[in-house]
Amino acid sequence: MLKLNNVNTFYGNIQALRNINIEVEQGEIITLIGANGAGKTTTLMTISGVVPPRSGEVLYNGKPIQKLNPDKIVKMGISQVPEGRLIFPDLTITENLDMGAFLRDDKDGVKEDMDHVFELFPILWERRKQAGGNLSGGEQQMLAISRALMARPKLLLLDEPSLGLAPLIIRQIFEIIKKINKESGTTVFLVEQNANLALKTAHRGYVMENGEIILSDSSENLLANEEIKKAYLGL
Amino acid sequence: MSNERRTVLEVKGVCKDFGGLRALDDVDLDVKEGEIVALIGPNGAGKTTFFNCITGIYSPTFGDVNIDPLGGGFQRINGLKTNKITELGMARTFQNIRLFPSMSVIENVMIGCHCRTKATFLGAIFRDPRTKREERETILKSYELLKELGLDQFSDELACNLPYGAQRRLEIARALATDPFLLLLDEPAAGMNPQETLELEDLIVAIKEKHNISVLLIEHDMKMVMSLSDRLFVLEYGREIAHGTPQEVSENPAVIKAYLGEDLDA
Amino acid sequence: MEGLKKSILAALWFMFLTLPIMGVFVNTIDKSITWRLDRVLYVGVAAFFLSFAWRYMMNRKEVGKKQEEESTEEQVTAYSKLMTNPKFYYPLIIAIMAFALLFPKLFSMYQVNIMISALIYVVLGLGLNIVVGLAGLLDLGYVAFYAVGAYSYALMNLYWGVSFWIALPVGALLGALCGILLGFPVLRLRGDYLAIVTLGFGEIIRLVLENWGSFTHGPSGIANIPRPDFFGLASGLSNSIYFMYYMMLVMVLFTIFIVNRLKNSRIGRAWQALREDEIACQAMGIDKMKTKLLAFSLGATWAGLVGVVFAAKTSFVNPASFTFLESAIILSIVVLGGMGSILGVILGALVLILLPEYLRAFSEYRMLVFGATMVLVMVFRPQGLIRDVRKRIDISAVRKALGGAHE
Amino acid sequence: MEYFLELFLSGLTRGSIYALIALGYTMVYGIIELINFAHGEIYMIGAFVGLTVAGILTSLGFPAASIMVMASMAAVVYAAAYGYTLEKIAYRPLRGAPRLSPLISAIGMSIFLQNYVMLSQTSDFLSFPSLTPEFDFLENYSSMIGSSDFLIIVVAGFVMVALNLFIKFTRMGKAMRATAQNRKMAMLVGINVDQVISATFVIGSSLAAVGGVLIASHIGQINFFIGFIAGIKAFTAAVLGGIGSIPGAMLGGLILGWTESFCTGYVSSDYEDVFAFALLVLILIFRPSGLLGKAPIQKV
Amino acid sequence: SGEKKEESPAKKETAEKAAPAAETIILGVPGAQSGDLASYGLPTVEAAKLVVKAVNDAGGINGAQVVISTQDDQCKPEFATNAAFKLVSDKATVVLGHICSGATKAAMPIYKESNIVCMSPSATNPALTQSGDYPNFFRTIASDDAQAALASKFAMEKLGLKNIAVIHDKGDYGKGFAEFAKKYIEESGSSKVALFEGVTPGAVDYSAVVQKIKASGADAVIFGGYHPEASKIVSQMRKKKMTIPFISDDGVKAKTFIDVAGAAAEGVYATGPRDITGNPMYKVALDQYKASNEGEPGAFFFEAYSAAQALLKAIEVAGSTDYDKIVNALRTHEVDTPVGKIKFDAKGDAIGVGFSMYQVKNGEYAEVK
Ligand SMILES: Nc1ncnc2c1ncn2[C@@H]1O[C@H](COP(=O)(O)OP(=O)(O)OP(=O)(O)O)[C@@H](O)[C@H]1O
Ligand SMILES: Nc1ncnc2c1ncn2[C@@H]1O[C@H](COP(=O)(O)OP(=O)(O)OP(=O)(O)O)[C@@H](O)[C@H]1O
Ligand SMILES: [Mg+2]
Ligand SMILES: [Mg+2]
Repeated sequence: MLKLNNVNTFYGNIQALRNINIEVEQGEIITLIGANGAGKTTTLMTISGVVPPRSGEVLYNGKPIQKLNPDKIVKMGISQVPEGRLIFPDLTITENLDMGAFLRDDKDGVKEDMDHVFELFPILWERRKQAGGNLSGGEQQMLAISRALMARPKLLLLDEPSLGLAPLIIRQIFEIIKKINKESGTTVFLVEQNANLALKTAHRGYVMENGEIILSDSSENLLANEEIKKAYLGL
Repeated sequence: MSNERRTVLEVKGVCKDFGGLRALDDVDLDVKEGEIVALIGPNGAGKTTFFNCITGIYSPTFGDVNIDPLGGGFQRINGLKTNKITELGMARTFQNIRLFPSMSVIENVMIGCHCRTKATFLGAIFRDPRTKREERETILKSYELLKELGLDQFSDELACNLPYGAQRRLEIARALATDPFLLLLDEPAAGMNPQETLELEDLIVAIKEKHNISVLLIEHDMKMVMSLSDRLFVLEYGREIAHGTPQEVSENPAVIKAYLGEDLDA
Repeated sequence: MEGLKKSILAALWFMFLTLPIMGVFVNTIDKSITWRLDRVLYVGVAAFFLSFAWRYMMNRKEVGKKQEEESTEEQVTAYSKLMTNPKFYYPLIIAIMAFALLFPKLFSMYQVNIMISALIYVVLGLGLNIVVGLAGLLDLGYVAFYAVGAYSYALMNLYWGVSFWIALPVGALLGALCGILLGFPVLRLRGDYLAIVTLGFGEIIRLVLENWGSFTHGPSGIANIPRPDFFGLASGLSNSIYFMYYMMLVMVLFTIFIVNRLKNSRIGRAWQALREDEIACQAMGIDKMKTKLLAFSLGATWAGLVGVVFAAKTSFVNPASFTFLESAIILSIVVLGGMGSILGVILGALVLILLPEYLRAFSEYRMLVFGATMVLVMVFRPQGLIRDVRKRIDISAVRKALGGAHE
Repeated sequence: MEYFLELFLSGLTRGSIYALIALGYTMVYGIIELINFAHGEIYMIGAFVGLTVAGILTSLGFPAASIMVMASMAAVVYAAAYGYTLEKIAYRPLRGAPRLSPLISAIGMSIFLQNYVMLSQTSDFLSFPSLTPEFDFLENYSSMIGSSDFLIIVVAGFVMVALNLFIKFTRMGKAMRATAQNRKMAMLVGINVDQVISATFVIGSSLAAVGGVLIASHIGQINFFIGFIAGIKAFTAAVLGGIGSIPGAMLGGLILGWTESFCTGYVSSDYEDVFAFALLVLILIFRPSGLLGKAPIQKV
Repeated sequence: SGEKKEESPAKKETAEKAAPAAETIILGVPGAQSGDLASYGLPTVEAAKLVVKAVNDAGGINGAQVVISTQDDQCKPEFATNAAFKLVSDKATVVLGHICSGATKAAMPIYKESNIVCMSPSATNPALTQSGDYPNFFRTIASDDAQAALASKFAMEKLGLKNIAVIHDKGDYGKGFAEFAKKYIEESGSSKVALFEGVTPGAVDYSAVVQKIKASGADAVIFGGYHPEASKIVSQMRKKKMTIPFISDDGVKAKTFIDVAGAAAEGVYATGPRDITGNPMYKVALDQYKASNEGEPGAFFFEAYSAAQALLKAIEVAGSTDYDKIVNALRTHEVDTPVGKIKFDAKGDAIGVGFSMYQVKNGEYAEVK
């Protein structure tokens, strides 16, 4: 479904991604783990077209999308929960969610999805008229995830969704990820610091270091890998 | 275990309203000399708001915030300006990192020294020996702090170019530069992987010992909280639902229900 | 081919745009219509060729950006080496100084005269640079303080015969005072709200000068303001012009010295930090109001100071010299030169003040070219002509110095 | 009382004009945080295009009312085209540049456009035909309100309401609000940010052109410099009402208009601008984000 | 360094202009040529060009060709001094300008030091000639006080008005005129000033001030300022059915005023130079203008035309470019110009230039006898 071929991305002269090759199959959950500054966020931004690659290809369903504008890419069904949440601060929760469904025309469907999201995160329902900017860190994170779901994406990119969330909620979120993957067949590309949980959720994983993919394997194998255990799992 | 220790921060009955929303409701909390106290609770419980209230970014609707940095009796600090409170010895880090992005790493720390130095603009212009010495001492002190937090190799880098984890540590270094008696850390381990979190734990303990300060900590990483803190306070919907030692709190059914969930290996 | 198509489109587009403005001239009184389609055609041709140049420059800028970033390290070090190594910068400074000193000997009085103007604006630019470049406070009414200085000399001289040398410090002081008076209420405002309030303040000062005729002589202004005298050295027009030139040169050096020291000091750091994040700054124990007020009033002091010089130089003041456009030009000096950079501001002042003078050759097209230049410089050098380079902190040197002092 | 009413109405006219121009400032500022100093010049160009078209149509013998409509339409089209081009040439290349660089570019553009019109047309004032039809029902009130005042007030009110609805309820309006708040996230929910910014300039410029034609027809003359003063006042109005807020621009414009008119009426027109700016300072001291503006939310 | 590079083109330019100075006569034309007041300065440039062309076509002055050096000052004092220094450096022989009184005052000391004669077509501030500070200053337009005296006397004596509103545009020129008018009215004892106010030039609407005039019960308006404001005020007065007389100054006595104000202009009084349309030179100047331009000449065109003629004639008569000789020629020798046969008094005001009162009738200014 998604394929990165020898992607190189730069910030000015700093090369953030080096010859990245990643493949995501339809219906999969894959995870990308790596230390701070490894280039995980950059990978997602490259896929979304916000930071286009200098060379290499990004194929989505076989079509190259690396030269398209972000809005075109979103239209093709790729949504992202960005790092830092990027809530629209002056809009209320409801309006923020509505923005998530910007490209959708089916009013009823949107309404339905919004109800669904409020069910998932009742605190958002309680705060629904509050400006997004005033929410607590965790509430914002829930809002960001919900907003991405509002687009009914075919491919969901999640950048550290557990950041700043209470333990209870983290587990809940990973349940939700599994659920939407199973029920609506949404493909999920998960970037996570909490490698333990991420690998338990995902089918396959990639490990990134200094802008390069150094390892890719099934989740079970990665979890069992001694190196990984030492470097990322804190065991 | 620490009953004889002196209380340095004492918060009594603090409330904070945002329009109709009561974000903090009658919260009591105290920190003793040399202690690490953690504040936990579900998202939106009011932890950050609590920090904001005691550091002067918000002023509490009701309640008292008292401090006693030197053992000379309590001083009420409600409604003081943030910079005044920092001068009195409370320093904090931010949940959403707020460094000075286009200043170098060492300059960030030097800003922290600002309130402990005196040079006026006349001094800056004439560069009298005292100003010169003060400036040099500031640089040296900042550099030492960077070293302590393992940031010395970045000292000339712009703060915005630092990896996330390093930025979090830089915030701590900057806060330490204000010579606080109490350090307030808002989710210092957010965005770090388990390995990095472990290293951070050691760092916090080392800092506490070296600078002889107390620490008040907000964190969602239970492993870290449990192993690091002497005491815990738990908030939910702005109310305090429990406090005590890690052991006590982690067995408290209300806390498990509201916050931890059934098993603890998250 | 692609380019050709784009250029043709650009040409057509600009012909369309200019058609009703350049191509037709209607007179609704005698109902006559004059068509000047030839001019539109010229526009089309010009747009066609210029669009190639534009694209070429844009590409170069893109590539340049990449290259620049790649070479920043070297450039910065080369530049900072130049600026920190006495071997390099002493000869350079000596050369510039020698040129500056000999300037009146080499050029006509007109050149000296506009150079005085330019130097006045260098000081104004550096003063505003404290406010905008260092402390990040957008001040669109800076000219108000300039007016305060100019009128304080003009009026004191008119009513009490006060001499230039007394007026100079008094003007500076009055500038500072106004800075503080205005700063107190308005510095709480953020960003662009501050900008509009200062703009309003600038207008208020001008309007008061204009309307309070009984005291300020209103729009007809105050004439015959004496030029500075210096033990009889500066009598006569040419002597006094030369004298003012050297005086301004000294003043520029003095300003550079002070701004440079402030910039690399505890205060300068606090200003920069305040510019980047106010909340974090306060949490670090910096008193926001006090720090901002200091920057604001220091900037005002300089404006007041050169205001006095301005009054002496033109020997005439009226409110027309202190319009918003003046503030805008001073701000442009700071931004176009390169915010925060002292060298940049100097260059900016020289360019923006001397340019219109040298563009006199274009006569009525002068301001047209001037406006276009401003846009083009910003488009192709958004950081300004010279980018601010911060001084690196050399720890080992500090350690050595401190060690020496302690032992 | 009648005097008061007269001053009130004259302030209303003035205020409506300010409000019309202020909308462009407010919209552009809201979306790219730029004080678009060249906006006043767009208004001026709108008026000039209106004059040209009106002149041509008059000589062709069209009736006055249809001239008004067509001249306005032409002015709108051209102002929109100029606004679009302006953004593309002078501001778009400066995305991501330091905050003040586009401001200087705007000042440069303002100087350029003024001189462009001055050189192409004339530095002198040109007579602008009165295109407003005489409304019969105003006959009895002619000492208080003229037809053109009435037209200005009505059009301004209508535009304001329409724009408000547009921003609130259309897809483009939604996109504008999102882009204003967080450009990167706007991209990530599928908004074409470039298009939205262009649209903002186009709409703001069109409104300015409507203002330009109405005012020119009201006061009967134009020259290349009219944009400057009106621009500064309109900008003040936008800030007064809370920059970024559309009802704010309206309110700010009206308050400014009334202040000036009552100051003239009851104090002295010598100091009308002093009053206007002093009021601005005062209001901002007590409401630092303007009357209807909201302080940006900064969660610590 | 960067500075040096910028010097060179200008230096070259200076050199080009300075070199032939021996044989050519340089007529400096400084004034507002850009900015908001350009419309008052550009017609002067046009006039100078026409006069110079005529002179050069006729073989120059004593064989020497005349060249023009225009210098923009935007009516700002600091630019005016720059322009003055530029002209002095370029060795201008005589100067036609500046346009605004303020700019003129700033620039005069520089010309004075360099012994250059200046003649302004438009700077009407009384102090310029009456203070004695500017011996090298001449003008082809009468000063504000003369105009104001005429306007106020006319209003009080001819029209018998008792209650006069005096309005001005806060500018150098307009306010000066208005203040004199106020003074004369108050001194008269018979009439009084109902209202004395300044309006903001360029404002979008003047209805408030019009209402105030109405409320003041004035039976006439004397306005000091230029035509754009005047036409706006008078149109709004007429729209509000106020028919009281409107009396203004030379800044309003322009064709543009009638064009712009249209029907509302009918009946407006304005002082202006004594009727010059009958002068033969007037016709010549106008024809020359129309031959190369669209429309009507702008503000101060004829004064500027006259000044250019007077200056060049004085050089011709003096037979040299010597300061004293030129001044002497100006004072003693009469010149035939569009504004009449003029020479200059000791203070620098033109003798023979005076004001008459005009009224708009059928879309034309006609002298009120
Ligand atoms: N806007 C930028 N400009 C310059 N360099 C950048 C920029 N954003 C990121 N980088 C650099 O690119 C590299 C990769 O960053 P990225 O944000 O992709 O890492 P990450 O793996 O997401 O890390 P984290 O776990 O901290 O989120 C880092 O070295 C970072 O410093
Ligand atoms: N300025 C404000 N205006 C309105 N509501 C606010 C404001 N600041 C915080 N709140 C609300 O108060 C509640 C407490 O927020 P706070 O940031 O203190 O939570 P927290 O405990 O730090 O949560 P997290 O762990 O997610 O960071 C939240 O529901 C939030 O929406
Ligand atoms: Mg990341
Ligand atoms: Mg929080």
